[in-house]
Amino acid sequence: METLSIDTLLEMQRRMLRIRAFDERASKMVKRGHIPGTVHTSIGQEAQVVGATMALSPGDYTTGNHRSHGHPIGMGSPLGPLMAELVGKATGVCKGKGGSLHLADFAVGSLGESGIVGSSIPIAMGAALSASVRGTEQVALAFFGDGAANQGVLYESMNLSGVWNLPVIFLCENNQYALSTPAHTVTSGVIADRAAGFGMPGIRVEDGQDVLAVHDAVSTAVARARAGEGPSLIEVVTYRYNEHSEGLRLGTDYRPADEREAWLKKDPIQLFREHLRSQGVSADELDAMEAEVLAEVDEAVAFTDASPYPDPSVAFDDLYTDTEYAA
Amino acid sequence: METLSIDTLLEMQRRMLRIRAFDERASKMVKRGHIPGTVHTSIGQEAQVVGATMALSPGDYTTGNHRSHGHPIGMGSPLGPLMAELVGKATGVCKGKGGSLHLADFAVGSLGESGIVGSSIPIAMGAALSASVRGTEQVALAFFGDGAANQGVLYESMNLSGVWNLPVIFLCENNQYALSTPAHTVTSGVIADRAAGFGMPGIRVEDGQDVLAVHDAVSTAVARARAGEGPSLIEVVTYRYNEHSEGLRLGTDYRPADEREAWLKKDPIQLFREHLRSQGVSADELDAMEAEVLAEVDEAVAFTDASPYPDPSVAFDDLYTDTEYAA
Amino acid sequence: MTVMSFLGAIGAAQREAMDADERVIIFGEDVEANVYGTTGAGKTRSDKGDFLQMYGRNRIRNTPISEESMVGAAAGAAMTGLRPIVDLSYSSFLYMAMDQFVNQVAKNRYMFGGQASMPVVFRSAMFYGLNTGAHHSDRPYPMFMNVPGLKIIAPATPTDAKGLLRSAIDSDDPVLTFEACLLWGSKEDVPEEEFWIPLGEARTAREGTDVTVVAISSSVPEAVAAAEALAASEGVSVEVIDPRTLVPLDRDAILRSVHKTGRLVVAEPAHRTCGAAAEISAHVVEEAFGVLKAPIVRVTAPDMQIPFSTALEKQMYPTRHTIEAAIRRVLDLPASAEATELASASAQ
Amino acid sequence: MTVMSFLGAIGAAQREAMDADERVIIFGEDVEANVYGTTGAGKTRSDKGDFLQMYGRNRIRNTPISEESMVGAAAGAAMTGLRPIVDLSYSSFLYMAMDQFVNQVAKNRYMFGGQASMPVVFRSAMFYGLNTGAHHSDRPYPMFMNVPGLKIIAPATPTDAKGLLRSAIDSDDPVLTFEACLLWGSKEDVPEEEFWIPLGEARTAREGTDVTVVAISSSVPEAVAAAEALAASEGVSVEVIDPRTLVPLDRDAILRSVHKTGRLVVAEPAHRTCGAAAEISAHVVEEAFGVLKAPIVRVTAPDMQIPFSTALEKQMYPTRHTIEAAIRRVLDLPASAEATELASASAQ
Ligand SMILES: Cc1ncc(C[n+]2csc(CCOP(=O)(O)OP(=O)(O)O)c2C)c(N)n1
Ligand SMILES: Cc1ncc(C[n+]2csc(CCOP(=O)(O)OP(=O)(O)O)c2C)c(N)n1
Ligand SMILES: [Mg+2]
Ligand SMILES: [Mg+2]
Repeated sequence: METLSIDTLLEMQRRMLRIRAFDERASKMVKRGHIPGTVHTSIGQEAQVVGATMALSPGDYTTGNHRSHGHPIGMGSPLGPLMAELVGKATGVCKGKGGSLHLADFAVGSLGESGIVGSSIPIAMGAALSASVRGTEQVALAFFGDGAANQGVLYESMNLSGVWNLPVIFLCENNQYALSTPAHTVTSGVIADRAAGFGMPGIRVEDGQDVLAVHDAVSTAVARARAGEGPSLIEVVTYRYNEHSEGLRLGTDYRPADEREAWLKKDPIQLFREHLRSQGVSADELDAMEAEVLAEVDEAVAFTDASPYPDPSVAFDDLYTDTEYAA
Repeated sequence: METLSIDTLLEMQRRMLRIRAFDERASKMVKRGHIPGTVHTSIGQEAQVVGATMALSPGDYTTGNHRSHGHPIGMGSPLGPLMAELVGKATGVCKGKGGSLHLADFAVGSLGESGIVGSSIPIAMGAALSASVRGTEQVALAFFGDGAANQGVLYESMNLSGVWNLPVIFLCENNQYALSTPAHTVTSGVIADRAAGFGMPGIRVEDGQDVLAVHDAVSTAVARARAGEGPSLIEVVTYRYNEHSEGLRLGTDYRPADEREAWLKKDPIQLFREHLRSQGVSADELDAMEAEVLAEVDEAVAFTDASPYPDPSVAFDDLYTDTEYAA
Repeated sequence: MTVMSFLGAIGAAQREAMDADERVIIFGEDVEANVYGTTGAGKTRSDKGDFLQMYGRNRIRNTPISEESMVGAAAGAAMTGLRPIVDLSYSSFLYMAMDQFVNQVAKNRYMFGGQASMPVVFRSAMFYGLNTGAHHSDRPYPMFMNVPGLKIIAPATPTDAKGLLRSAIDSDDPVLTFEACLLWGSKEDVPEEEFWIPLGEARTAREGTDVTVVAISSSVPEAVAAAEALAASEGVSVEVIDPRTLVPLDRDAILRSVHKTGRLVVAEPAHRTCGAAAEISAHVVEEAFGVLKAPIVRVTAPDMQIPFSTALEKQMYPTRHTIEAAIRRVLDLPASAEATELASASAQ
Repeated sequence: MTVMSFLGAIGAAQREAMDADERVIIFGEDVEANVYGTTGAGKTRSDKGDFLQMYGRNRIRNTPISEESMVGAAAGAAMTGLRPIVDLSYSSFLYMAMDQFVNQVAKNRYMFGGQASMPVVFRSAMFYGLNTGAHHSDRPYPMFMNVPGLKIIAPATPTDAKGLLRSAIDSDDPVLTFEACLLWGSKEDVPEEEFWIPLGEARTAREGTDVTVVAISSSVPEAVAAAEALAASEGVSVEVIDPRTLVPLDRDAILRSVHKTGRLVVAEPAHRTCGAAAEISAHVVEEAFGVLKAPIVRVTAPDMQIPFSTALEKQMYPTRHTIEAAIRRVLDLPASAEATELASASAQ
């Protein structure tokens, strides 16, 4: 395991806190009707997101899924335009056209979240193809869930990227459920074990709540990819605290009553706080960081509130690069 | 390895001969314009087809692909309506509507060949689901090529049939090429090895020219399936002698010059003839069988020639069960 | 009769069909937990899990997220003795299985010369108008209408939802259902007993003599509202026809109405180009040109993807105001100031 | 100028684009061996393998048979600096990748508020009329026309094939090409130098004043033949418009022609319901009702799958005879005995 600077460790904690605080606020805003539609939070899964995104470098690419806020935040996207997007404001990162399910911030390498389960996996592979053809050292990483791991396009993409030896990492966020469906009831075999048949390493990070464990596994895959050794599959075992999506009111009866309690005890942010304390970071400094992050989220909301809704005509831009819409 | 009766062994040889003779005739008929379009022959792959189909029992199901004549012949479908179908006659097994790419003979459990690579794989799984829900002992087998093994739907189907524990066998006919493309250049990993990650046995039959080796592997999978132990993946290594499809005139430059010669030495029909001889079957008996099969093909052609073309109005039947076509 | 919601009606049809024929099975993502509210006891989502308890895991099956193999499995099962209902949840997910729909489900019976029949139903809901953004908001039924061999229903009322779905399940041909989520909550008296509405018969949602509006799915209540408004304000008599089944389409009913009125507006929530409205318009101009007194006007979603923001999305679908504006156009009535304003506020 | 086949013209456009811009790459099944004849030196299949030799394996890539991930890979590559051309060989295989086409290729730029552009071309050939049966004979462009965000070309001549494909490759938006295999062998003089035909501009294949025929893809030569026959036999002047680009469609050119002639026939090889002909008819009746002197008649493939047998298949697509019959109908000319017979022999 590579030794990381204390600054890097602190930045990990900061990004995890950002995801947590952003999603807790977003959850409230959905319930109050401030955000239309629904959102899927990454609360509980911060270590998995940040461990992965911080193993990447500037210029690298990610694609994600419906559990979508953590990925761009992990890549360093500023919170204001993300929050404004969730509310549908003109200043949103996608001008209000995308919403929670379709965040993207190309400035930080976030090539887009996908509401269609599994659908963004080959997009990341395409970015890796581009890097490979252009001869750069860029790497691409596709985030997807345990549910998405049963979409055929994943295996096509694993095969094709294996054949073309592309610098891509397939990162399965196994939070053990797809909506109401326990992963083990719809998964034959073990996801990470599927890599072998496609000629690539398959790593299962059992402690996906440990940001360093995730970071380590992903860093190894990134190093491989950059060295021209091709793709990897990484399965990270984690847990979502909230219901599938905020306000769905499906409840979580499909999960054993005490399961969540057990996972709360392994909270990634709490665990890493303890680790940082053990590395000599003071409680005050960590408290201050938490306060700063909360302030950032407040600012993002203030930015959002101060922003106008898009003009209706904006709905008719951006379909093509060069053609005006004509009914 | 189960001991097979001499009658069974003879029937294996007979079916291999049928496929060979039928396809050799069909190839000629394409080149002479007697069969419109093109056909994909199974010449060279007879052991793989017959070893598999003869491991099945009446009531079992198969689906196949564009290399399509061997599968129904292996299942025992009579040659006349198959040949008539290739020519587009009214007496064709599909009334002339299907053609070479879409043979099907439900009477022998052949649920249809598919011109779309990979597309019939889940159909076989569905037949297995049906058997499972209805509580019968039927088994389904999907034939597909090494090329099709890179279609995502295969892995979806492997997973789903694993989860539902369905009596289905995924049989990959690895003839080492998909059209002009060598399998090893577009396949990452080993096809049979992909089974493990999906929680099922994956068997690679290295000597796919040995009908008994194929029969043995498939019989084991069939027994498992019938015993309620779920699906299997079997990869059979084999070789097609002819070009990808008759009359394509792509040639076969993409294959090393001596490769075919080497495979011709392992001809499945010749090898099995020797085996039968060693089991005490006389050369006369085997010669007679060959003559009988050739006569069967002659009869099939005579049947075809004597059959009328379908009335043009037939094109407008059979789309729905209960609705007349209305322009 | 009992008051039933649209969603409850779907559940009721499924339950009755499961009771009547043990070859009927349901599979889909999250059907065991009744996440989408149609595998419960038939009225509300609170009867969660009922189907699983009533019919067991052999007939009610959760699937992995593998639409392509689900659709293929249903096709294979339908060809071999079952009558599956596949719950595909959102219509936007049908694309994952497009090959299976077009190349297997629609073609097999035909290609195999009638050896196969394909008694299978694929249900999905169109979730547009609910701020879910471009991925979840599709209304893709027109592309399936271009595929011979599929039947398609798009009911607009709870009664039609129940009666058409039951006919779909009992049909020996593959049927796709497109259920507008905006209609899920709508309620009306629905017969409690089993009943069947034949595929291919349009419903006259409102009789009239001056102009025909053919409206599809969630555009039906909008068209009726426009008709009422125009009756009140202008004394105009608008006939509203709801085809209910898109394939086979009740072309005769549409032509009969146009023969009576001489004028036609077609309203639907799909994208404009090559939509159902285009088909209906083209058919009518070819078959009833002589009786047409005015252009046929389409009211559709524009050829644009669906934006997320409420500020942007609400203008994307036909409303009573845009339909009213179209009716005024074909009747040569002055544009109502109010309707024009509301139309331009609510649609482009 | 040099005589070039349709297929050769495609190869030439690809070669020129590859020479002009190193971001252009080609991948697809069997492109290295030039199986489909468009990755050779530009004239015949005999120049097999040339592209691979000229551009190397970094830019000319064989793929596994994995259409869905190929299309997704192209989309991801296009968003990050390449300009891929994906050879999907047959149009019937596009369904495998439908989710990627609709949900990623068509939507990404829009959903992401213009952050992405998507310069990518997806080529495929429509192999109908060649006795390949239902799986390989599809002409599915209408379903893609219903998806906002895609551009679509369907050239009918070698010149258009070269010039439109070049514009497609140079476009910053995703373009699908539908190339009718029946036209592959057609030849004409084509400029040897680089040239671009703008997307969205129709071509007048033949000028005329009495009736407009809008014809698509392989229906264009059939329409021209029908026009010549009618000019000879009846002295009728038929204008034939070939839109060439289906999205964006040159609606103005069509309307201009109908304003001149007052009569319209639309011919295309796709299935009838919700086809391009429906769109064109619906648009014209809405925008030019006042000038229409006769019903708009569609000549299309019926809503039927494609049978294999020559005896069955030959009647499935528009021919000069069925187009002639339609023109006679809108002109109120008596059906020609010969044309009627040939039409009923060659189409239903
Ligand atoms: C193709 C497709 N099928 C189904 C859905 C509906 N859906 C949305 S999220 C979800 C569960 C996804 O599970 P997983 O991939 O494990 O991600 P998680 O929500 O657990 O993060 C489902 C079924 C969808 N959006 N797309
Ligand atoms: C979805 C799809 N993609 C591409 C093709 C074109 N095609 C027909 S056969 C073939 C090669 C198939 O190879 P394989 O599966 O190994 O079968 P084989 O021909 O070797 O028996 C290809 C690419 C097709 N029919 N369907
Ligand atoms: Mg999950
Ligand atoms: Mg092969």
